[in-house]
Amino acid sequence: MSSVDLSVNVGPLKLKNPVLLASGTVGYGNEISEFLELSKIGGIVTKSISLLPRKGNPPQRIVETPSGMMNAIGLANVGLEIFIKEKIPFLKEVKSDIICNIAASSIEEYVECVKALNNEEAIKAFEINVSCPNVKEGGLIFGNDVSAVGRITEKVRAATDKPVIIKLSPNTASISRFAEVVKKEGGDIVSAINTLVGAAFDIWKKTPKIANVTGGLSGPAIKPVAIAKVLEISRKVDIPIIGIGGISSWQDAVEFMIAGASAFQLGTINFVNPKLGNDILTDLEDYCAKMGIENISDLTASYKI
Amino acid sequence: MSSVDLSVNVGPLKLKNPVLLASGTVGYGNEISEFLELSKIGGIVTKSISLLPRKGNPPQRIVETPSGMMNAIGLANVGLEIFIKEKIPFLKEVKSDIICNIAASSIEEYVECVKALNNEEAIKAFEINVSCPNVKEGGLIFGNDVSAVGRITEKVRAATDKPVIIKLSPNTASISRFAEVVKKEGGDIVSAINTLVGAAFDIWKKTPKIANVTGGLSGPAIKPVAIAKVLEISRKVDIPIIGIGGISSWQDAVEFMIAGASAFQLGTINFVNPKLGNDILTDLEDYCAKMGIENISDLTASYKI
Amino acid sequence: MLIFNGTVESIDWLTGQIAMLKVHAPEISDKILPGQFCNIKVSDNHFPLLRRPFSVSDIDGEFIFFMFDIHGEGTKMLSEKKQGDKLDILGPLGNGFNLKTEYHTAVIVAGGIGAAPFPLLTKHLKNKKVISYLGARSSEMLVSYGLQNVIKSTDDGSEGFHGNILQLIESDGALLSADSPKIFACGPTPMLKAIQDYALKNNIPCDLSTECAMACGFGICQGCPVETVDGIYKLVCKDGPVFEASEVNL
Amino acid sequence: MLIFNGTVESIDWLTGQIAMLKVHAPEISDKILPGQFCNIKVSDNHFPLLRRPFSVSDIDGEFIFFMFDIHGEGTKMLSEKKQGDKLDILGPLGNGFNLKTEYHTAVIVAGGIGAAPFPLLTKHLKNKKVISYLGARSSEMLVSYGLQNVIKSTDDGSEGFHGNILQLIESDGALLSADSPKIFACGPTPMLKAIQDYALKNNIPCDLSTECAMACGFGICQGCPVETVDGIYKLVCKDGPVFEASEVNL
Ligand SMILES: Cc1cc2nc3c(=O)[nH]c(=O)nc-3n(C[C@H](O)[C@H](O)[C@H](O)COP(=O)(O)OP(=O)(O)OC[C@H]3O[C@@H](n4cnc5c(N)ncnc54)[C@H](O)[C@@H]3O)c2cc1C
Ligand SMILES: Cc1cc2nc3c(=O)[nH]c(=O)nc-3n(C[C@H](O)[C@H](O)[C@H](O)COP(=O)(O)OP(=O)(O)OC[C@H]3O[C@@H](n4cnc5c(N)ncnc54)[C@H](O)[C@@H]3O)c2cc1C
Ligand SMILES: Cc1cc2nc3c(=O)[nH]c(=O)nc-3n(C[C@H](O)[C@H](O)[C@H](O)COP(=O)(O)O)c2cc1C
Ligand SMILES: Cc1cc2nc3c(=O)[nH]c(=O)nc-3n(C[C@H](O)[C@H](O)[C@H](O)COP(=O)(O)O)c2cc1C
Ligand code: FES
Ligand code: FES
Repeated sequence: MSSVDLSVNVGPLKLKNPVLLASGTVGYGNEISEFLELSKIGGIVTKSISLLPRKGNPPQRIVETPSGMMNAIGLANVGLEIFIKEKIPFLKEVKSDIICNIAASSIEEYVECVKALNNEEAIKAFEINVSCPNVKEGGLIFGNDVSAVGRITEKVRAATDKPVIIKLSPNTASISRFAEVVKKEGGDIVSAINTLVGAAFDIWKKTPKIANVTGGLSGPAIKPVAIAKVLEISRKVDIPIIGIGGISSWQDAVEFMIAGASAFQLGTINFVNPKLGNDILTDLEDYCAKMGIENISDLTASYKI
Repeated sequence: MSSVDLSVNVGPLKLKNPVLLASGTVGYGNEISEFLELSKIGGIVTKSISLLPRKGNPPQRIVETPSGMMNAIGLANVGLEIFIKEKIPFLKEVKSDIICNIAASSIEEYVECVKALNNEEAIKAFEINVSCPNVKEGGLIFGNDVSAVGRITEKVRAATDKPVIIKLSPNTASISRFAEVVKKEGGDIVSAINTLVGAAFDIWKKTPKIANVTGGLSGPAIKPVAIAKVLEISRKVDIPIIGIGGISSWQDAVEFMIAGASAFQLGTINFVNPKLGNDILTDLEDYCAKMGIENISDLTASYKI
Repeated sequence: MLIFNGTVESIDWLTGQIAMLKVHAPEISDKILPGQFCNIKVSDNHFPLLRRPFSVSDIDGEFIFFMFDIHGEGTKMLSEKKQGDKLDILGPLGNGFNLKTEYHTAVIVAGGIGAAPFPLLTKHLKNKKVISYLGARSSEMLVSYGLQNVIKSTDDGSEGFHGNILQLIESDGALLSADSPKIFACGPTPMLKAIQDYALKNNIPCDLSTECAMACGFGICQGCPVETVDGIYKLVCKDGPVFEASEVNL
Repeated sequence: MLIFNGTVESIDWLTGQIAMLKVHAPEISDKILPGQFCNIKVSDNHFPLLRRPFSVSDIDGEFIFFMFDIHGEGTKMLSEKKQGDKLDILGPLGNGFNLKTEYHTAVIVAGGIGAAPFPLLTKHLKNKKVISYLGARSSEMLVSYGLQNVIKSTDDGSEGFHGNILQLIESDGALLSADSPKIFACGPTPMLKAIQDYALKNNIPCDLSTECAMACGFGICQGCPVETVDGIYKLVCKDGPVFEASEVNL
């Protein structure tokens, strides 16, 4: 079966296979490495890092929903300095490719982070999170403002020659307009989708179940929305796509590639089945073999519509 | 327990209780009346009617998703003439209040439908569907264009003195901007939400599972999104809201009311448990009694944030 | 059309792949026509969300039977039911086979699990001659439970005629020489199409029991269209699942 | 920290409301510290999606025990497991109680299902004097399985002292007169807060086993923060679930 070539080129980003672990669902790789061999997967996307450490939102941060969950972590992270000092050394040792996800409250902060990290060899690409729904200063506002996304792309592009991935928000009527502006301003790749805005109430207390009131909905429940967003971008804009949203099996991953993704990220499912990132590899190979596909990249946008 | 008053005023629309059955999930009432007493519930919203009959989309129209489903019926309906001749007589007999849902491809068509139906006593209100994601001419485009929604509201308002409900699309970054324009142009009520745009592929054939390629996602999976949209409108705009999206139990219904809804609609769940519209009534009464609530309308927007 | 809780009596495996579920359902057991189906909720939560349609395969007093194979999540869950479990059933649904037309020989054509509705139909064919063509991928999917005068074919030749069911019918000849035949067919859509062509070409009355993805099963969602020759859509769940061969474009 | 399939051996109802699940789990049965927990997937589909955290209640050779009550969907499904069923377990997780500090009398304070971790803890208290305060809403929730020197209270007075567990401790007096005591507490957060106040006020070392909604249970989602007195967040699943009373703001 090893005649199947799982390696993919996502624009300038070369990966040994299309399996990535999504930002915020894998930490900095330490804990999950007890369950899977990080060196075997395409890469991991680190938890959104910001210039300064962020404490994150008060509890309750997590609530379960039908076939999904909501979170409002509030981008809790160690901040740039500790990330460089303490996390990168570990990340160097695992022989997985590292995509560094950055969140910020201003365009300047994005640029500053990218510049500070640009010389870290361990980092293969930047994923710019313009779409976290749980931070009040920036997040949602950037993610739903086409011109802001354009400016961020432009400035980040100028600050690095590593591949620039812009992670798009699904909370918009037309995600392809955002993909278009990313392409225009020199972004290399878009990743889609981040979480959908959701909320839930405790009917006995009448209070929000999540302290932050709203949270980001993820997991299998959102997969159809994510597939539609990837397809929309794929049909309208000529830019490589990393598909994310509700993947819980190799079949889901294949569906994302057919819909237009060149690679994909496992998110929420890591909490339930942290081995999936490894287990999926043989399944993908078997599928390709059965379908007579020699290079898995041939699956990308192979939809028949 | 009958000391609890379930009646609600949704703006100018008076209902004996807040339970409505959603458009497209109850037909014209005939079939579902075998399972529940329509006369006991607040009202039913009829399948979107258009000026001329619509054949609808080819199969496959339905696909199941985790805790949800997608549909692309394509607004199949008998058209205005047959609706008046054949459906209204039955609707008159069931002693339930009828809200007539209208879908159209142009502002003129909306107005023409409303005018033709305005004298039908059986119709208590109009729900204007500006948000069906499965029709190509109008649907999505109206629903995501604030000024179009404003114009539709204005013209429909001028054409009738029955309550005007505008049914909003969730496929937008800011649903409250739409609610605002509805209020400004004289609409009485908004209903939220219609379905989310989704898609799914058959990984063996690489074809879309739904003939229309994309479909509308509904059911429990989308409840958190719907709650967030209702809450957003409730916090920003002073207009009565009818909550819709993934309700499958009395608890869900209460959650919508807490989040800001004055009444709610049962949709997809009617396919699985067509009795819910009746069963829910005692549960709502019991809940109110336990919580010391005399008028269920006191629940509306009773969130503590 | 009722919603009620049936009680699982037993599950028997007729072959390695096909199961027969017996349910105590006095609420409807005396109200079902051959070819009708029920819409069953296989879990008591949202996974899976929708009911699953199954033909009523047989009736014995207050018990009704469903024949099924494991197709996906829903049928897998159904196969795990135990005696005494409650089963949330909505039915009976659909029109059933048309037994009022004039014919002398009932020719049953069943592809794979498409055999499901025919034991009950066979019981209603008391004064008719019956021929039953039964085809499937392999012998594991061949179930002659409740059928009469069975002639078999398998795609892989593991039992009976080696070939598909249309080839069987053509090579066999019994159908064409039958006295005033009427075909009752159920199976995968490509098979139904082939039988439809054959029946129309040979001018044989023919009922086709069709399938379609369904949300409600009782006419309120418009999810299950089938196009008629007049170019309009009828609903598989309400107007069907049985249609005359001359009526629909499959 | 492993993921493996345990095998259900039995479920026994200790009271009308509290069950004890026995699982064959040789993979981890010799690696668990008292106070640690496992994260269990109760269904093999997406409903419910997330694992459910349960303290390891006891160990017997290759078997581990979980004590639980039916809280919602997930625990209901757990209660329906049958002998031989496979159970997808991730664990052991968390830090466990701190047994290294100096003390002579172990004072267990358990509220309701908060009794769960203490049978295993009690086994590790060989050379200590043990007092176990056990409180609950009513006698149906009182489980003294595996505990020593149990003193009970119920909110409704149906068994033992009539009142809450703090009132019991205060009226009883054994704790304050105990020789070099250390409190080990587990129960609902309001109870933990009361015990925390009491311990700090009386200068008694005290371990609190805390709870928080969790997504992963092993430190990758940041979903389970608890604020320390320094104003930073630690993670209940990884840094806890056991914290010193002086360490956290509940
Ligand atoms: C009128 C009618 C009668 C039927 N009678 C029988 C019967 O007697 N015995 C039997 O084994 N099967 C019968 N089927 C098919 C049966 O309903 C499907 O096999 C079953 O729904 C599959 O569910 P699943 O969860 O196991 O499969 P999945 O593939 O996981 O189901 C996913 C979705 O697709 C739908 N679906 C999958 N296959 C079919 C299909 N062939 N037709 C319609 N929808 C499908 C399901 O309902 C569900 O919504 C009948 C179908 C119809 C429409
Ligand atoms: C470290 C730890 C150890 C625990 N040990 C035990 C034990 O030994 N025995 C026992 O009966 N219970 C224990 N619990 C609580 C147990 O996890 C919950 O009762 C269970 O998750 C409820 O699931 P459900 O689906 O039945 O309830 P639902 O209310 O339907 O659950 C909905 C969601 O809320 C979460 N949730 C509900 N209640 C709690 C809670 N009290 N704490 C954390 N999350 C919750 C669930 O995990 C789920 O995500 C422990 C919790 C933690 C954090
Ligand atoms: C607990 C949690 C934390 C997350 N944190 C981040 C984050 O820090 N940065 C980011 O870009 N996305 C974050 N995400 C979004 C995921 O990377 C992913 O886009 C989303 O969850 C959808 O994928 P899924 O359905 O597979 O989880 C987070 C998601 C979850 C569930
Ligand atoms: C099969 C189906 C058909 C629908 N048809 C219509 C329609 O004709 N007009 C309309 O306004 N909404 C239509 N809807 C949307 C529902 O009224 C409702 O807004 C949506 O399904 C969300 O609610 P739910 O999750 O409770 O189903 C339809 C939904 C479904 C599932
Ligand atoms: S399945 Fe709903 S109308 Fe046929
Ligand atoms: S539950 Fe995920 S970090 Fe604690």
